[in-house]
Amino acid sequence: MSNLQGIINLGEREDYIRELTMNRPLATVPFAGRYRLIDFTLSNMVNSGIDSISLIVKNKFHSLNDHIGPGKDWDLDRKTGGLRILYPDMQPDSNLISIGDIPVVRSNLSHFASIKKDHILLTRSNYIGNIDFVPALDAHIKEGNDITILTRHIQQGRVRVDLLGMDIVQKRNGSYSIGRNLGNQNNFDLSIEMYIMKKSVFLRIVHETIEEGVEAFLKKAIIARLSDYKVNTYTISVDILPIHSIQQYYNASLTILDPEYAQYLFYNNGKIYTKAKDAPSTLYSSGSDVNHSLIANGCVIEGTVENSIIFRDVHIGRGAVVRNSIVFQDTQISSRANLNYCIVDKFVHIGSGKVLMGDGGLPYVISKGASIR
Amino acid sequence: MSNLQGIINLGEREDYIRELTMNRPLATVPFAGRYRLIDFTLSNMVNSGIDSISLIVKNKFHSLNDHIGPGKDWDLDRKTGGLRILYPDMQPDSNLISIGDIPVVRSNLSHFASIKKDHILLTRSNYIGNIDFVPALDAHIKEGNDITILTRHIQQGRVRVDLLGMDIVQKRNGSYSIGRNLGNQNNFDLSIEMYIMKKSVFLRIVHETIEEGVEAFLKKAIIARLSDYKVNTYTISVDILPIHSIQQYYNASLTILDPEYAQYLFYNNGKIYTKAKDAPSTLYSSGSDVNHSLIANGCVIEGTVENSIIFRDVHIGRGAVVRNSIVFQDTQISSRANLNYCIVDKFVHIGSGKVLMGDGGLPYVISKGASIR
Amino acid sequence: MIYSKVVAMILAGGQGSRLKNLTKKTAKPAVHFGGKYRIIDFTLSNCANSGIYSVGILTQYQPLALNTHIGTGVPWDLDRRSGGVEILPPYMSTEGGRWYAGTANAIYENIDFIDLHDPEYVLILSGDHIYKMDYRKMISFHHETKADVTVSVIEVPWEEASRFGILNTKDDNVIYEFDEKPAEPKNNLASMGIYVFNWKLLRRYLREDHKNKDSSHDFGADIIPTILSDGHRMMAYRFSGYWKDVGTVESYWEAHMDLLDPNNELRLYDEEWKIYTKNLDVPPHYISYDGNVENSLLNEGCEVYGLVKNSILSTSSVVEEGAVVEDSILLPYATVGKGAVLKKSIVLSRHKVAEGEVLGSEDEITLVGAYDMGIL
Amino acid sequence: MIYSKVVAMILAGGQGSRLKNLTKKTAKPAVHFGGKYRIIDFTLSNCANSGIYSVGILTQYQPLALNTHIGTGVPWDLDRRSGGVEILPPYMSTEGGRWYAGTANAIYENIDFIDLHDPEYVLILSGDHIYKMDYRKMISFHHETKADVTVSVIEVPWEEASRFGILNTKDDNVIYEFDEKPAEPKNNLASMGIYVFNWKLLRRYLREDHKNKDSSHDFGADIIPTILSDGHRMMAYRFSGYWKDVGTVESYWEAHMDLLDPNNELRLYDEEWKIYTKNLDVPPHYISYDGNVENSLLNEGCEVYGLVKNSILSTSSVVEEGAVVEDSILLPYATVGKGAVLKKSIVLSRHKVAEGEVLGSEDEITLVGAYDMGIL
Repeated sequence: MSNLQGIINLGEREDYIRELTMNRPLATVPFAGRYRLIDFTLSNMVNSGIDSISLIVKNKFHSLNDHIGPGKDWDLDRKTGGLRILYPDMQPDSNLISIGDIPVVRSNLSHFASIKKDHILLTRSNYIGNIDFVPALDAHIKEGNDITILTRHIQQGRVRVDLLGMDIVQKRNGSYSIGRNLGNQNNFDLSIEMYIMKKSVFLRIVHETIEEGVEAFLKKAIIARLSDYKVNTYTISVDILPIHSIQQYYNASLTILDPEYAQYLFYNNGKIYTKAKDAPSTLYSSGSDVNHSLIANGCVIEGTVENSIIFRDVHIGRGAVVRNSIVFQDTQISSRANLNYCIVDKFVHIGSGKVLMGDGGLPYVISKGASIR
Repeated sequence: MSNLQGIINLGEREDYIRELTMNRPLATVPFAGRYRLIDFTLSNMVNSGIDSISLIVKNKFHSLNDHIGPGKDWDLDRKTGGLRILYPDMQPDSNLISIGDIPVVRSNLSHFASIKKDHILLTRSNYIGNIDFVPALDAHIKEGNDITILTRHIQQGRVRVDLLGMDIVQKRNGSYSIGRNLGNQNNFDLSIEMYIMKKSVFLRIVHETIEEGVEAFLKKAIIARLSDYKVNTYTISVDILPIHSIQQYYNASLTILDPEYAQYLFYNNGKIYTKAKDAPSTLYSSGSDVNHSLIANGCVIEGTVENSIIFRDVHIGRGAVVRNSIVFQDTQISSRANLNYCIVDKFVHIGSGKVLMGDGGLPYVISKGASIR
Repeated sequence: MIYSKVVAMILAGGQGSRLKNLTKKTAKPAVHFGGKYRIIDFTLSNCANSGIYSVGILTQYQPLALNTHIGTGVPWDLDRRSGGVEILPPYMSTEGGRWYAGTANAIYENIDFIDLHDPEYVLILSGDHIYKMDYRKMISFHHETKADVTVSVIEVPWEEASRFGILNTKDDNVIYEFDEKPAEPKNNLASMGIYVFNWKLLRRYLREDHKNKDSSHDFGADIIPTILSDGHRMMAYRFSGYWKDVGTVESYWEAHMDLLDPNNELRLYDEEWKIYTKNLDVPPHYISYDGNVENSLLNEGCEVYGLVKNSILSTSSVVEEGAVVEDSILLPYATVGKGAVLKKSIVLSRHKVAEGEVLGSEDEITLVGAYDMGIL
Repeated sequence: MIYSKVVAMILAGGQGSRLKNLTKKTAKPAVHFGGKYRIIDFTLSNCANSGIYSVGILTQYQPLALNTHIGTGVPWDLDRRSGGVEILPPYMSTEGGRWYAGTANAIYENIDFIDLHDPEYVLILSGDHIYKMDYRKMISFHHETKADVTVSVIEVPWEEASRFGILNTKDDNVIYEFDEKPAEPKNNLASMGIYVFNWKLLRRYLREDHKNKDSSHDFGADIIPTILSDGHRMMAYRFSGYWKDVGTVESYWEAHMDLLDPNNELRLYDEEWKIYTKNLDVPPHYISYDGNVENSLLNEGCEVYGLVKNSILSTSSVVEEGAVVEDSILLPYATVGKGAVLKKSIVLSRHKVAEGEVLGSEDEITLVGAYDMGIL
């Protein structure tokens, strides 16, 4: 019975990771051997006691519906509260879908007005971590904030190429602003695009935005109005992995091969829930050789795997070698195939003896259903 | 484990009952004191052993999502099968919603292709009955039909004004056709817009329609191709109430005041399931006077009710008179108000002493949330 | 977040034999109540509305109707991945099988279950009272007063106090004495049989009580007095509002008649504190041309062709033409045949009163029907 | 539609004491199996995959792990509004409490439950066998051969036949005789303890058997011979495929070793007949730089820093640096400390093998750990 309503906004622009999001929203991009990106945000919310969550969606509903179903895996199949997916409205007399997520918000205004909690937590689905939102809410209430921006403090940020272009929070003349990281600062507060707001403030911003009709995106609407409200930041102390590009996706994936990091990510403030797939345990044959890798259930491993992540129901044939790669579910790596620095999507067939070499700086993405024989 | 996949198509034109469908699809129009129209089709399917149902929707999702939720009330919150809602796809690069239900079908082709059953039952939501589909499927299989059209046989149809304009099935030169009832025939077979088809035939028709690009509606696509397939009719022997107009809606509502008809409609082949509302029993005060009426739970009845249907959580004040009317949930009829031949939508307030008189041929519809003081 | 540290244990194993044929084939908490509910719905709904989602129900006597009623817990939103509602019957271990020997023993035998949830507090509830209560307030009170045990109490009329377990308190609601049915009560605060315990403390006392061969293993008779005499801090939490133990046929009937008062304290129509129950999927009720209903409560599925006065008609009960039902309760699917006349009677579920039969009198409550399986 | 007329009753009340510490604190059907499952998952998944959605589970001995595992039945899609899975422990009636006195008695005490579903057939199953079976085929066979009772049988090697209950049949699979552990078997068709009964017939025989004071109230020993001697039509349904009673520590270990054969008959990887179990929400397993795994089965959540050979590692078990695990089974959350060496051992759940400890031998199977609560 948390006093916080979760709102996960999937209506933001997502085209910077296009290879993996052709047929799925960023939210359902597979991650960490058996999860989808959204599992982390959803589970963090559930583990923080949030029992009512709204999901703003704009398109590509099918993959999301498939993954979430009635919401049982997150215990969100509830009579009251639980998970509510907010679709854009399509009136028969209006055949235009407007740009941005604001139109979706507009067509669900009655839902937002009916929220019973006093505060909302607005997030996206592409910041991976194991976060307890309770202390942030406590601070938000204690400080009497209208808006609390959740941040990560970054030191020696000038060398972090991967954080270029991301949102940073700055305080000038007593008021906060959010802008782009252009790499000029060494120490800064990264916005993780999570905001705790009074419900009344959220509703007011939404109403103003719709009435004024200037902004198309919720995030911009909030940023534009920061100076109107009592704003503060709350620094999240645990590690967060942003997923904004293929490069970030690849690096984040390999980060979880560190057992200590995995211990944090999968257990810190509660488990990460995902759709049950009911695959049996993974069978290793006598000739297999696996090192420093995360392997999901349902696989048969006959070859060599190194510094890689293997999703469910993958078959790695005798003599095959998979290094520094990520292989999604239901893929077949035939005998003597050799992969290095690859991201292999679902239902791919790699024929015997095939050699595919990407680069650590630009992993080779093999798209869903491809057959390389 | 029926071998029949249910497909309920809510993408058909529904503008002929506009007063009640401004903010809701026809499928969620309230009916019979505690139900929505779609409850009957859904329950008939479930009671016929159908465990996998696809719902084609085009717009006005919110009311439907609200009503169905995770599907628990119909036991359709399943890991495999269960209820699957098919939304139109909105690619960011295409901002036009086309006319008709075929675009929704197109954007869900992979779902239809993945159906595991051999036959499909295609229906709409606005034919009310308590139908066992098992004998129809048995006949369909036994006769080896590609398409079986479910019909009601009508005698003395020339006097039935309410059936004008509806679909009738005719056989000429050995092949079936479906056309409009213009009132010229006395005996005819009414199509109840329910078809059992081989899945393969359904998929072929859908593919052809999309490739040819002529038809916008599934129904027309099927009718146009009847001569290509082995078609037969199956006559449903139980009563069916079509809801195509306010007049039909009003008449069908009053029909269920007949206890014999109610016994058939609510129990014949299994119960009718709907969303649980958890209202307590209805309290009748000493001065109340109720005759020939159906009253849902959660009401307080202090006045007179006659030949009417009262939905949940309605208050009928002292001295108020409600005759020949249908009152939707959460409405207040204040003391000494007098209503005759009215359909009162949800959350309406009728002030003390107000008099509202419609006509049996054209009931007076008072729209949702209206306040008449 | 303190409510997630609470496990509620509902005692629902008793027969309630003073309810006679109502409980011959079903446990008391599963007895129908108020046209629509079963008695346990009140306690279960209180848990759900209080945000307590880990609930154990201790059963022993004829549990089939109760099990079927509760199912997976959907009506109370208690069908949860972790926690939710769990039925806890007696079981066998390597030392053999043991029936629950008392209320405290029933909890003792389920220490492992409670430990699974690792709670801070355990809320002990009874499954056979009619009331609405926000347990959050009681737990907050327990937390804020730094109590070891909190007992919920209700003021009863002084002249009735000697029928109850009375808690004698100091000015600050600290309990210093427990008087079971005192001849000369010093106080009129009766225990409602609702307790909040710090789990670590209770676990210790349950283990000690289990070893004590002289104990009857009852909360009121053994655990509470022992904890009190050991000097632990025990607080009285004052509850006010409707509360009724429907333990006898008379009190069961009276509690029904209470519902006919539109201003009754139970306030079933309150949207903010709904009482949930299993949905039986029956249509609205129907009153015919000749049917007549006065000052009565009717549930879904009923059909009235006769006269109903000052009565409660439960789900799908039927009053046929010319029949008269007065000051009575019809349980689900009961039928009163043509021309039959009932006065101050309770007709058990699925029973059919024959045409023309005349039953009941002003003087006492008449139970009609052999016994109630209670399964719908 | 004949499968909707079937109720399956799974006998899950036994301790299985020959499994020693594995079943000291939990019933045999709840014992972990195959890295990921519990034994009862096979029977439950068979029901779900066969489209049988009304399932009663008869429990008696230490049911907490079983109850927690089954929950509302979500993993098997058996969380249903009507039907679904229901746990049926012993209970008290007005005549007092009775523990289940035998397999037939357990069903007798739940006649009311079965009657609720009004089935044509009742399928009696055992909760402690490892196999995959489409019960639809057996029920169709029963239906088509117009049998009163059908018993599922499996061919066993002739030399082992005297260890089983053997069914002697005529050419057309009609059973004419039941031989319990015959010294000189006439046949090698062993009963698998799986029966289809016409419910009306079984109900009658259960009632008669209950009155018979000489009966042990067992299906194999009493009900089947009586029905047979009364001349009812009893058919043998021949099953072929993997089937194993994991009743002893040896057979339990052997069944695990069977899983290491990629072509084993159980075919766990078959997508068309999945075995479902409770999802424990742990990440994929991790093998470190120095970890080494040969011919082994690893489940989610495991971490391997040492050497694993011909072994099964259940959920979240850990093999630390330098440890060697050979021909062994680690149950969930078991840990093998640094440098420890295990040979042909079964480590109970949550047990930690100390650093450097050397356990087990070629000659016999070693059980490591005090007892298994089995709750995860």
